[in-house]
Amino acid sequence: MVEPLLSMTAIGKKFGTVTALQGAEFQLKKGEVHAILGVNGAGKSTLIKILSGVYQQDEGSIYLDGAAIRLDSPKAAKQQGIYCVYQEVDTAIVSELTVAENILLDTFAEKGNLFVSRQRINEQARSVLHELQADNINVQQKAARLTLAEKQMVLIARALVHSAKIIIFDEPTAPLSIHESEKLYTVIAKLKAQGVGCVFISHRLPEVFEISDRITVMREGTLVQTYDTAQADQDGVIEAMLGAALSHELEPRAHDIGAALLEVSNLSDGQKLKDLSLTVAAGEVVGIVGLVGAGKTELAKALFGGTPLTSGTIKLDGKNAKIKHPADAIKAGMALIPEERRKEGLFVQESLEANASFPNLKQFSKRLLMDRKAEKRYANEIIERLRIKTGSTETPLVHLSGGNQQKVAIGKWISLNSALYLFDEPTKGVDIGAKVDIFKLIRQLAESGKGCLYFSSEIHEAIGISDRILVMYNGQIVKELSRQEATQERILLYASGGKEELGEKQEFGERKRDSVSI
Amino acid sequence: ACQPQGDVSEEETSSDTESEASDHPLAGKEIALIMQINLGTFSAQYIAGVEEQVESFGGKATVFTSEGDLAKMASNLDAAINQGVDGILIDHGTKEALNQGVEKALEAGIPVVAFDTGIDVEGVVSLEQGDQQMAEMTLEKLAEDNGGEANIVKIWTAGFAPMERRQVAYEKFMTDNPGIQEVTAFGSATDNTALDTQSQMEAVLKQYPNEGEITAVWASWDEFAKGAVRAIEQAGRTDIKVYGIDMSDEDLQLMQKDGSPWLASAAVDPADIGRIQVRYLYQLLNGEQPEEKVVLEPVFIEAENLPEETVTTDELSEYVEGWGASDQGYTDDLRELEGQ
Amino acid sequence: MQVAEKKSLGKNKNSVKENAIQFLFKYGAIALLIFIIFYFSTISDAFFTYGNFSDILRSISIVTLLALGVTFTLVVDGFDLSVGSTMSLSTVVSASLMVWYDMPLWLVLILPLLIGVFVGAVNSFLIVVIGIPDLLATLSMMYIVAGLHRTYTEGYSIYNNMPLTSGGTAPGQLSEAFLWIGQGQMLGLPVPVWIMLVMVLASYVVLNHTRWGRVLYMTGGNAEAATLSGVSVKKVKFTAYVISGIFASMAGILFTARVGSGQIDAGAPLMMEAVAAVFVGYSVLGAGKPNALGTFFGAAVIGILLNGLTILNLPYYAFDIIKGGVLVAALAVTYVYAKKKFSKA
Amino acid sequence: MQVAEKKSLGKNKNSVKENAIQFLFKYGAIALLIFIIFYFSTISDAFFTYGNFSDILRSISIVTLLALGVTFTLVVDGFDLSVGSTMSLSTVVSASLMVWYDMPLWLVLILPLLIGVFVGAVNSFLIVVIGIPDLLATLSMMYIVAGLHRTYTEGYSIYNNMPLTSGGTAPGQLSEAFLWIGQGQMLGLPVPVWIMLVMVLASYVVLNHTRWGRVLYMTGGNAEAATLSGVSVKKVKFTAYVISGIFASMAGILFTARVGSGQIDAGAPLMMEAVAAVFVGYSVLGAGKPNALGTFFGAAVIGILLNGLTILNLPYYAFDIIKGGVLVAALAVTYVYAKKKFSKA
Ligand SMILES: Nc1ncnc2c1ncn2[C@@H]1O[C@H](COP(=O)(O)OP(=O)(O)OP(=O)(O)O)[C@@H](O)[C@H]1O
Ligand SMILES: Nc1ncnc2c1ncn2[C@@H]1O[C@H](COP(=O)(O)OP(=O)(O)OP(=O)(O)O)[C@@H](O)[C@H]1O
Ligand SMILES: [Mg+2]
Ligand SMILES: [Mg+2]
Repeated sequence: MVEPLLSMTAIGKKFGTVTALQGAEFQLKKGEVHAILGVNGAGKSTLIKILSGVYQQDEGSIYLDGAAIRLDSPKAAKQQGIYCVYQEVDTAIVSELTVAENILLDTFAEKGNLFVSRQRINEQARSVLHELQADNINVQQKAARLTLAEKQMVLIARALVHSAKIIIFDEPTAPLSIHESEKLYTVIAKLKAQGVGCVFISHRLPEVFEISDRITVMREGTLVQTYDTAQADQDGVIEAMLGAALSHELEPRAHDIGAALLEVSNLSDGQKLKDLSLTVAAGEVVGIVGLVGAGKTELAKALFGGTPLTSGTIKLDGKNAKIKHPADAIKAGMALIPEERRKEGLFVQESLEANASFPNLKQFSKRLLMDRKAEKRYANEIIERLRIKTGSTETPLVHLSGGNQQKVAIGKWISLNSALYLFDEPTKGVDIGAKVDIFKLIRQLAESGKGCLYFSSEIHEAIGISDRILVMYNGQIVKELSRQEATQERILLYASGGKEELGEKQEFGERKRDSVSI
Repeated sequence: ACQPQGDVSEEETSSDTESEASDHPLAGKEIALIMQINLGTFSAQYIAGVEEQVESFGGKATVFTSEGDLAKMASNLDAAINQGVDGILIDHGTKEALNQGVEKALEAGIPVVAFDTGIDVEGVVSLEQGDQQMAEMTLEKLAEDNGGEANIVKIWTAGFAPMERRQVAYEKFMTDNPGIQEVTAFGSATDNTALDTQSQMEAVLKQYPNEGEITAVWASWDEFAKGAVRAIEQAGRTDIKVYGIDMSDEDLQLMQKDGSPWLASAAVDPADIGRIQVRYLYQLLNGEQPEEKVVLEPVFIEAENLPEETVTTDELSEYVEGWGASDQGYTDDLRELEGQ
Repeated sequence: MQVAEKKSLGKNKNSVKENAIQFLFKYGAIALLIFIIFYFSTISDAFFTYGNFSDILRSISIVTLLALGVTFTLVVDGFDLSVGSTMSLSTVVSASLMVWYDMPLWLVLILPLLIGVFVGAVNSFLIVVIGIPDLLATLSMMYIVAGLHRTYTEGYSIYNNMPLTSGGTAPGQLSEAFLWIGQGQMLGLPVPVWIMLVMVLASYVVLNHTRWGRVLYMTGGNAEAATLSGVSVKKVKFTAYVISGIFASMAGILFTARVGSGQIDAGAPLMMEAVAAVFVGYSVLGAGKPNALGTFFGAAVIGILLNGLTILNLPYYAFDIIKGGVLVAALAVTYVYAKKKFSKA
Repeated sequence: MQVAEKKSLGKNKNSVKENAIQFLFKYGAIALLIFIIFYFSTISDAFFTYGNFSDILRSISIVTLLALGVTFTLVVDGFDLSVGSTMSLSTVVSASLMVWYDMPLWLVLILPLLIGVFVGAVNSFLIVVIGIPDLLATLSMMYIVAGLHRTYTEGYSIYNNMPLTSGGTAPGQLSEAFLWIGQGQMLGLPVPVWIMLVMVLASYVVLNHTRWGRVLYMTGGNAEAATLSGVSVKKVKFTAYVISGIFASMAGILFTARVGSGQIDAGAPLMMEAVAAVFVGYSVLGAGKPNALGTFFGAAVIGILLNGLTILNLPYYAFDIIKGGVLVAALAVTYVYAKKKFSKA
């Protein structure tokens, strides 16, 4: 057997109390494209961050060309010839610098010529972008002005500047259209021919099967299995990724659906959202599904008054609702559990009590003075009801695990007894157990006659929880499917622009985003 | 704190060692000096004068400065009283801010001597420089040098009692001497008075670029004079002369420079002010009843009387009569105490 | 408040060290204060007396009012550098209303407060509507207001029956009733001390025990989350800056009454001191954030320290070193603790 | 520089308005400057002369050096409030080395610079190692260094042959060669102007045309991305604060040479002015970020404005209003533009 180019063995990594990796294994051969698959939070990014020197493993070793190496900084990894295109686009882009500067960012940190010639870096940047067939990007503009896809191309270009031994791509295609993705595939093929080892992470199975030589599946921080792509079958891989089948865990709905609660017609925000109409009835869970960047979050925020609308009407309980600010939405009986809970939903430095009472402070104060006892009582109530794991109601939320934080983000709205709940990716970064709790809670709310809108890119989860599914694509609702009609394949089809029946929609191809989170 | 040891002769230092063991009733007094502003060399020399005299009386002086903040000054006065000091010296400040504290001090039996303060509480000895006299001296010299005809720039600011006394003399002088014209007037006491005056003076010079448009500058305070002198020197204008009030050691160096535009100043030696103020305080401590209003005799200093080699204010008495040699405020008891 | 802490998880090997830091953070500032008081008491009999403490309190009353304003802006994650200038403006305006225009007392008290409201409103306009970062906006306002107050008085300080530039003397005087605010005594304590205590208490109650206070803190903690919870962040910021302006004006009025004249530039040197007081206050009782009691406490620590140091006969020019040192120590404790807390998450 | 701009996408209905803002942002500051110069020239013949401009340049040279230091810290997303104190310290140290200790010129120039390095190092220790936010750390250092410099001189300013507290007079004098630095002329321009121009140019080249400059901007723009690219953010911040300390020291030396004595507290009033210059400089040529040329330009605008206003015989007390007004205008343009840009992205 040939000595692998890279070999990672028994890698373990903990963040505080969270175990991200435990006994993870990974091997990479020269000139091979090796894909890593796994559900959100499986530990893929953590593994490759260890490989690129961002984190240091707690246990395990890394061998490059047979020799054990220690990667204690991104710089060290680069010196070994390991380059990485990171998943979080915005952590790696310096928006105040130009595109050319961003592409050559790594070279500035290295030793070398003191003076930087603007002309030369522009030249260099242009030639790399040319390799990526992305000549349309002006290298002299500031990176802040790029679209997400263009930023991603810049980051890919950054990795190509150097003669690397290993290049890691962490979900590079998530923000790219098919067309752009294909350009990337050619580049990867070229790299492969040059003997570079490529690590490729993606949630889009077809492309993984198309370009990879081997596939490693990870689950809960460990290696499940490594397949030769040629021999692997898609179903088997999916099964390995998901572990227990999730979609069967929820009982079918047993209660009746009431009258229309929310009626939205012809809503646009002048940017992403175009002419959306939808209804939600009391007791109904409506799933809104679309790929990353389809505009789900924008829709949720727009309904909730977070971003201004340019046209359209929102009716609640048959009455026209004027929603200019989230305060209006709350008054009208809405609640939003936002996507980025730490940034938008919670006050992580504050106690559970303070978080839980916040949307409804009037209920927890006598005249003006806060009623601490009432707050505590309520905090304990939601701890019990949502099975939140915490030491005390006064613990700042930073000490809670992600799933429990998410439960607080939901629980804080319960005291308001809102009529309509908007859940934006409520299961993101949440472990399986908590996920089931959250689903049950949504069901409970529906049973008690509340309307729920469930925004998600996790298609199978949406199928599981929703009574009806609306598929979003590029800021529009392109298809409505009943629970019976909804299958993963059909939704995916519409969500990615609906190739067959709706071929004419192809003209939107440029801004299309086709990744699927599983 | 890092100053080097100067080349001091032996006899001079020996005086403080003597006073330590003294058991004179006036020895070992704690004296508080409450200052409003502590700016420039003038203040530093004044403090040095106070400290020197207090030490020679065998006491200890504590300086409270207030960064120009009257409220802080009033608090400092309170703090000094609370600390039970034996005597209080006040430098500048306003009567509105300080009267209350001074009354409290007198109630507590602590004598108070004020300098340029305007406190009107019975029992307090108030020192002031002969402000009107200083203004007159310099203005008259200005008129004399220019034969009664001159275009002058006045640098002055309101809000300080001594400044306002100088202004009174200025106004009287201007009406008496119609040949003297005020071209322009400016002035502001800032955190960095000398430098700010310098830039403003530079602009004024721009405005009046021709010889004869400005004959002289009358600066009502030495911090102003410093700025004006530097501006004139920098602009290379030899036609403009400066007449100032107050004189610190630093000013003296400026005045002695070759071709310095600064011709004359009227002043009381800042160290002398400190010393005299202390003496009156000790008179009070000694149970004597000195007059309540003391006017310090100003000295007139002309550049032409200064020697070639640079001298400091310490040596100035050799060249300028009355400088640094004031024995105002001495009594026999005090001389005796000093001799201990 | 945020004093309740989760029991240490016991998993940490260096939990002793951790506990020590915890303790230092919560009680360090108080222990420091007690130590300072004790130390100065042994040095001088004059220090630990009722009179001296009431004087210390009076001496910090103006800074404390300013600092309370800064506290409010820091609570909403802002920063008001213009408080010093606003105080200066209010000082000269209140004096001039009496000296120049002979106005009745109630107007003399109300008008400067309205000016404070106005400055706060302009600040929040620049910050909220134009989008200039707090620090830069209030820095600009610091200049503008300072210039305005000097222009208003043409560079003069204002005192009883002052000569006017237009000739003649000013008609009015600072009234006795007005001076009582700054110089009077009530129930054994100086009036400024009462005013300060009432304001500290009011701020404490508002910030820690009312709905409003909750909204202010939450907005400061995470403006985006507050918005999505139905808070109008703009209004909240507006309120905080207006409160800050009002406190600065109160400090100005108090200053005039205390010194009996309208001094120019009275507030400028106090601004940094107020900021320092607020930051020292962060670490009181482990709050780790701006809080009214901490601010009062911070001002008191600095006041006591300066009082004690003069007693010690330390040269005046060394005071700033000590002030800076206390500030660094308080900040270091706060932020070392914050790092610990964060890395535990 | 960042002048290259993508063609407007043309999709915007209000692109005229947008273009106007774009234009205002890029050339507004320059247009303003030209307008000011033109206006003053019509008012006074003395204004638009070689002599006056060389004087203006000289008068801004010290502030510009300070401001360049602040620029470097702002580039790495920090903020140095201690530059004023550091300058004061360097002022008195350089004077004292000559006056008290009669040291040779090279030591007189080197030692203050080392002090600047040291202050910068302490600043970055507090910020990088202890984790105190930049503003608060440098605020504390501002106090400490100010106290140190006063303690060092015991409150005296330092001048030729000054009497010493220990008796006797100081042995030394400021040497002619030293004074030449602040007062001399060279090739038709004052020496301080040459120093300033060289430093501005050097800073410009370093920041805009070298690898280091990219690393500095990169760190300030996105510290995480810089780390991922192999930059040691701690070292970079350290460097920036040390550079800031060095510039502050240079300003101090220049100040001593300019006024011919070591004035106490010389730097305090200049700090805010330096900060103002940097912020005005943000908007020059549409940089939208701290930059060396902009800083110079900002100092020049303020200097020209003040010069012109004095010539206009406007009262000095109104200057601050104008300074604040210019600052607000520059900031408003920058941030309104930033908002536009952001909402487009
Ligand atoms: N810096 C961190 N601090 C704490 N926990 C972290 C950190 N980074 C990752 N984790 C946790 O480690 C686990 C693995 O995360 P990782 O980002 O590796 O997942 P992933 O497989 O890349 O998921 P995705 O498909 O969403 O990108 C998750 O539970 C995550 O919450
Ligand atoms: N990971 C990302 N980083 C930066 N910008 C993003 C990212 N994902 C989406 N966007 C931006 O947000 C816009 C709309 O995305 P939005 O969040 O509304 O979509 P979504 O359907 O909710 O996607 P998601 O699955 O991420 O929640 C996109 O056009 C894109 O510019
Ligand atoms: Mg990942
Ligand atoms: Mg989303």
